[in-house]
Amino acid sequence: DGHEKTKVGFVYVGPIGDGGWTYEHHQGLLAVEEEFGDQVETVYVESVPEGADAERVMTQMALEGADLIFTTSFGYMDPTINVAAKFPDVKFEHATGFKRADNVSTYSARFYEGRAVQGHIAGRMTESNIIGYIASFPIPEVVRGINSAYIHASRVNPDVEFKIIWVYTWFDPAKEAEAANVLIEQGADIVLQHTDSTAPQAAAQAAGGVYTFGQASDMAEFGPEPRISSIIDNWAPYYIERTQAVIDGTWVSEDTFDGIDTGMVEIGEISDVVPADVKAEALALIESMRTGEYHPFTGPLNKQDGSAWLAEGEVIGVGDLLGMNFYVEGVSGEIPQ
Amino acid sequence: MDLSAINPVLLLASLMVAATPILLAAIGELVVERAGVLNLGVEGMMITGAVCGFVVAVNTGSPWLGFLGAAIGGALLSVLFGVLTQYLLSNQVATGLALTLFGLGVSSLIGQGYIGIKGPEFPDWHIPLLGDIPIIGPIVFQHDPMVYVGLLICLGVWAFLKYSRLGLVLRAVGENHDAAHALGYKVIRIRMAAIMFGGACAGLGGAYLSLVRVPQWTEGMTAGAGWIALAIVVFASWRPGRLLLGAYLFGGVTVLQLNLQAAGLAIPVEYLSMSPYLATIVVLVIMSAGRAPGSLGRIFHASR
Amino acid sequence: MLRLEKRPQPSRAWTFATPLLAVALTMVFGGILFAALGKNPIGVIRTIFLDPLFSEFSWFYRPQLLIKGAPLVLIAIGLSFGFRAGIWNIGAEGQYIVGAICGAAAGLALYPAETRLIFPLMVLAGALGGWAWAMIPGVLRVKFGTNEILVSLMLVYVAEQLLASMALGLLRNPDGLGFPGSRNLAQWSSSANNELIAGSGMHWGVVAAFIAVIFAYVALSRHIFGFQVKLSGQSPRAATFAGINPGRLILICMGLSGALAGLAGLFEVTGPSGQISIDFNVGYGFTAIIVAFLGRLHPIGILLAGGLMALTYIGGEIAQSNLGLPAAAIQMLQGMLLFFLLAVDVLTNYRIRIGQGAAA
Amino acid sequence: MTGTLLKLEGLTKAYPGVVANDNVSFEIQKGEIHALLGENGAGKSTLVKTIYGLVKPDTGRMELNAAEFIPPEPRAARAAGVAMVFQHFSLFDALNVAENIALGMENPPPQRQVAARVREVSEKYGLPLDPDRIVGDLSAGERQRVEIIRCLLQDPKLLIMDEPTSVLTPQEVQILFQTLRQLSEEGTAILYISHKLEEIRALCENATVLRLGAVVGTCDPRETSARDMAEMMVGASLHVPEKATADTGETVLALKALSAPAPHQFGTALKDLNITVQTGEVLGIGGVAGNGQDELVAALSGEMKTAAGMVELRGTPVGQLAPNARRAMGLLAAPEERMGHAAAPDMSLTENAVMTGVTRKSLAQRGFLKWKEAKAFAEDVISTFDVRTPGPENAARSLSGGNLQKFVIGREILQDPDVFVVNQPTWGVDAAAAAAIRQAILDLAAKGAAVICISQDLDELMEISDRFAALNEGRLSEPRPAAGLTVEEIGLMLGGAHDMEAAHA
Ligand SMILES: Nc1ncnc2c1ncn2[C@@H]1O[C@H](COP(=O)(O)OP(=O)(O)OP(=O)(O)O)[C@@H](O)[C@H]1O
Ligand SMILES: Nc1ncnc2c1ncn2[C@@H]1O[C@H](COP(=O)(O)OP(=O)(O)OP(=O)(O)O)[C@@H](O)[C@H]1O
Ligand SMILES: [Mg+2]
Ligand SMILES: [Mg+2]
Repeated sequence: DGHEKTKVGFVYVGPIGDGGWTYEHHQGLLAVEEEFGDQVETVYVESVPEGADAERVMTQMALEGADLIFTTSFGYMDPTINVAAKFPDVKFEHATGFKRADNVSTYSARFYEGRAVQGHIAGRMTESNIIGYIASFPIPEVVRGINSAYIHASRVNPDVEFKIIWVYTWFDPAKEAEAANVLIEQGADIVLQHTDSTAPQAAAQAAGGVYTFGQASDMAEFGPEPRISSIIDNWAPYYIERTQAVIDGTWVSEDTFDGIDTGMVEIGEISDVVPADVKAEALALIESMRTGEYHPFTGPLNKQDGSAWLAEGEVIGVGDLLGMNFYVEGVSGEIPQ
Repeated sequence: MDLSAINPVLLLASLMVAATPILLAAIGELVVERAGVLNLGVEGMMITGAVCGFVVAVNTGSPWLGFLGAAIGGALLSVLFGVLTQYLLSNQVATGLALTLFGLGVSSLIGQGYIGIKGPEFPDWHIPLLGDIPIIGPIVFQHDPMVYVGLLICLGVWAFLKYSRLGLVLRAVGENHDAAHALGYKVIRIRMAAIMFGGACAGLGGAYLSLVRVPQWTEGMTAGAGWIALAIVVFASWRPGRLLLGAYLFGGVTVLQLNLQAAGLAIPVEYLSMSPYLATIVVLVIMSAGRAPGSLGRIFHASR
Repeated sequence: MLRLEKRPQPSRAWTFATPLLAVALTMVFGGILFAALGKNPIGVIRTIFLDPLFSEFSWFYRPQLLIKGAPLVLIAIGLSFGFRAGIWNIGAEGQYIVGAICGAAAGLALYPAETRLIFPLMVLAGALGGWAWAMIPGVLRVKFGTNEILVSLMLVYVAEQLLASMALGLLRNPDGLGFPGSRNLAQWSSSANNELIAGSGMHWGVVAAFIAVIFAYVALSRHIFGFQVKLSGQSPRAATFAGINPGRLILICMGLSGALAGLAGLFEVTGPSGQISIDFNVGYGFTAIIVAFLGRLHPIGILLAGGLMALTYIGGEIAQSNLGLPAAAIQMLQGMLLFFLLAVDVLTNYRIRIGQGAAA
Repeated sequence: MTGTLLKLEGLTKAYPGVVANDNVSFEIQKGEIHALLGENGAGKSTLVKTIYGLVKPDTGRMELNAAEFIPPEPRAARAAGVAMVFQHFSLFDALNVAENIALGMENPPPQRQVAARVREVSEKYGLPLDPDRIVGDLSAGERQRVEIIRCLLQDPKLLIMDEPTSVLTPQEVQILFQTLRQLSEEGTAILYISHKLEEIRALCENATVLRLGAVVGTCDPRETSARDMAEMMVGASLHVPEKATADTGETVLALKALSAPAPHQFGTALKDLNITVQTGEVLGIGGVAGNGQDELVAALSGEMKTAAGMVELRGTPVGQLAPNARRAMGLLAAPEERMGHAAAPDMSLTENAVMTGVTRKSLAQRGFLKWKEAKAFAEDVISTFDVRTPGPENAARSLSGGNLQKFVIGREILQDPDVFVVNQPTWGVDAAAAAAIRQAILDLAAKGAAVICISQDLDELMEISDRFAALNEGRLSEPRPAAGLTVEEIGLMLGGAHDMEAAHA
């Protein structure tokens, strides 16, 4: 239709000020602007509810001439497919989903790789052998994280115990703070979180002697202690790459599941509070995942009930990875259903 | 399951902290309602207080000034409500709801440049001697100053309503505004003052979240605390003493359900998460005997 | 000094003029706000209020107004009965959620049967679910005098937890790779709430909203029920004297608003939204309260207000996407609209006099 | 103790459409008991509110003790020595006596001292009162004592009383008068407003009469007949209701051991009421408000349900029936409070006509209202009962009190009740309207209906009732023929003046 600039749209599920998930996607948008300057025009709509509203916003972006639209929440899956069917010339990128079409790609990050690093450091550093875990919703993504962290923590510290609190929210600072406090009171000296606010960091700081990891963003302002490292969602390289592909006309539908290797998952600076040997081990672990020589879900591993799951050296299959809904052996408690 | 992991002393100490934001907001609303005004906009005033407090604290480096800014911010927003309901005689329920909507919008606009920033520290006061008393010390005397400020405000409101002349007038205005007017009391002025006090307290409650509890600015961070504060006022039958109890009870249920989860109790999580709200409902049912101020929510217009 | 003086009769002229005045004031002050945010105020106002109706793509936006407005109108109509009677159900959001859950559950229990009976059954279950959820505060109010504002509100949070647990548990799509959310009901022909006339945006929810408006209009202007509702709201004691049982009226009004909210939820989950998911609810229940007041609790007013609100949403999205306006500014604009409406409403019942007044 | 205390000169206050006070001038001497007379809406309350600083006059001036007096607010008036007992609204139900009193004082001492002073003053004037009691629990007479003591505590130079006796028993009135005379002897001037002219004659030494806001004359009440005063107020001769003696027939309504708990915190329980009412008779029920009148009307109208057999209409138990079912059977009622109970203030007269008329006037068909018929009914009420209003589409609140009362009573009477229960038919209504209402009640009885008229106004009851009974603390006395009852006998039937005797002894 004759316009010169490539128009890239972003549909966000939360406000860009949430400091977590949407915030990081928006950083990706900014990186695209930075990279391409006048070549592209970016547009976004924030706080778009999943469902009918999402479909309308996507349609509207497509109508207004977007060439590429990133839809950044799992719940946008069906709307994305629906709208994409109506606009075959517009490329869609749906985050964390599994339905694709000729003009719909999916992408997601292997956050569990980061969890493996966290688990390793946590297992080495805990003195109470109690690790607290603030979990959001019982979905495969979160369960993967718990399992990955536990596997690597218990591997270096067989006595380690995970206390898990499900807060049923991605983002509720007060509740996360409460949960962190409770975990600390119940003896946890390391608190991992799969929620987006910094409240647990603050709680840990106030309590003293408790370590945490940044989640989604670096949360560096809480370093070097209690935040001793972090998992950063870094969407920028992917967004730049895909935008470039559209500009070049080389875009094809594909499924991307990247991790430490491409930088989609970044491990934030490991602070000096972590002893040098632990830090070295962690870096080695990161390196082994970057090169692809190690997969965090490698046998021998049993399921929680003791039944055999992965044999020695066996690497998890795609089905189990995507739909993981069980704990590995050693994690106590039940996944809420 | 390992209930022994729950330390009752720490539980009590942390419920005091968990209760503080709702206590602050609720005590303000209690004064407003005792003056005969129902302001459902507590959530909006809290979130505005949260952002104002954070912005001021970051720019001045002083949490105390932050709290002051939060009180002013909350009070300013409440003036909007006051003008609409007291001078333009609008429906209080609708205006309160609009205030919440508006407050959420305003706060996220104000807070746009402040995301991801860390506010200044607000250290706990380990009150010497008292803080070292076994058991009681950690429960009562090792908190941040705002916990005590909240308690003091609560105490002050109690004494104000019970003993002071102005408190009596305020109660009279809430009880029967026509009679108070006939005796020459300035119903609208007194109500405006109460509304602003309520706004200021809600602002403090919000700032407690953004400056102490979280402490960071994030949009929508009050996540419903303002509504709980409203419920607690009714729960307390408009009495400051019971209000304290109610806030602690709510804080207690919240903290306890997390404790039970962490201890591995096999109750489904969603039911545990519902429990504070269900508990509030149950308590509202049990306590519904309380008598509301006679003029609560009614529009006052002195024809003269 | 300005003074207010109660009119002996509400002014008819102002009843019609105030909403227009409020919209005009909102445009002016909204414009100032947008200018302060560094946007072209006229452009933004035009984008929000006119583009959805008259722009190049209005063929797409106009039906969207119906889709977005329908649940708002449906819920607001139900609420308006209670509000008129002084019964404050502000938990329609919860009733909307539970209606959707019950309706979806009724349908999914029969999956993958193919029969025309399933959709009506789901509609019934949705209405019943919303009704039942609203009866909790209703019954507590009648039996124990418990404040229905707070109970209905607390139940919103409970319903949200319930929703999460359903999306993750009982109603989770077994073929969804463990992701939360139910099967897509819009893609199962037995349960789909399809567009009735292609391109019109008319699905059953829109039809239901229009029916509700007509029903409410007749009930309020001609039927004794509407009269009783009005009387109870204006003078509760006069109402009991006239023979109206306040408890029964509370239950009827709560039930009605709950059932309509439940219906709205059901139509949404089977149509535009498609599935039960953790974040299925998007605040229609709360926005509907505003719509109800914006429409002066009058059915036709509510219809127009629902449209206006939908306009600000859709126009707001266009403004966000095309002009980079933050979502918060739209939220503020909506708050302003309500404030101005509440503020100018005073003109309907009072006259403004300029002159000295007595001591306050 | 002579000399002018308060001098009013040319006070004018206009409200939209009404001149409430029109160039009013008169003087009040020190220690004088001065009556202010006038019909409803004549401007009496407006005038005293002006003196008390609640209303600012448009023009005119006042002098208190020969000094310019322009109280900008009640506080200033109180400081200058003016105290006022209000016609409506000035107590706080949920607060206790001492708090209520402190609220009416300029510089109240601490709460404990207030309580002590309340005791002291109440002893002195024979008005016993417990400062710690919650005002909502008090009887009407006691509540008024609160108001009076609130004034007395400030040693007022001028005490204004706006219709103070409408809620008192004859004995209580005597005690009040005694107190007022005592005050007057001590030098306090009293400005006294009442519609009860006999009381004025007994108490006051001077009277100023207002009509349509303007002073139309003065008189010495001790030497002027009540009828003359009334005609001065109205500006025309007065019609006195006449009773067409109807034969009383069979029993239509019977209360059998009617008992009911207090419906709310500040209500009164009904205790074992037994009574029958015949066709064609007016049964007068006297008693001070707050002794179960509202509850009795509610139990009869159906607003409050009782055991079925406690209320029988023509032998049918109706205690469990809802108001409309009772209406269908011919039992109609008109409660005391016009605004908000008998009528909905913000609704039109047509809607107010539908409110109780829907059943007997068949104003609805299968639930759908017949607005045309409803309007015709409202117009009928308006014309038959001479209700002054531009038309039935006007809101009830736009009517004056007397006119609304005529509408409410007319609405019920035009439905041809078999039994009509009316509470305070002429409360706060001026002489002309009151006469019209009483006449309508008598006419209804003459046509064969049974009427229960509840009132605090004993003169009214004596004028219209065939039999008389007294309601006291929820108990009803044995009815006695009204003819020949003396005020003293009635006073005894009303159960005396509560605890006053003791205090005086
Ligand atoms: N607040 C008001 N605003 C406008 N008009 C009013 C107001 N209050 C009273 N009026 C008008 O003043 C007139 C007299 O009202 P009011 O109720 O004082 O009458 P009243 O003295 O009780 O009369 P009545 O003799 O019939 O009992 C009415 O016609 C009414 O329309
Ligand atoms: N606030 C007001 N606004 C408008 N009109 C008023 C107001 N107050 C009084 N009036 C009108 O002024 C006139 C005088 O009223 P006022 O209350 O002084 O009469 P009143 O002599 O005390 O009557 P009543 O015997 O019924 O107590 C009435 O017509 C009344 O309607
Ligand atoms: Mg009057
Ligand atoms: Mg008067």
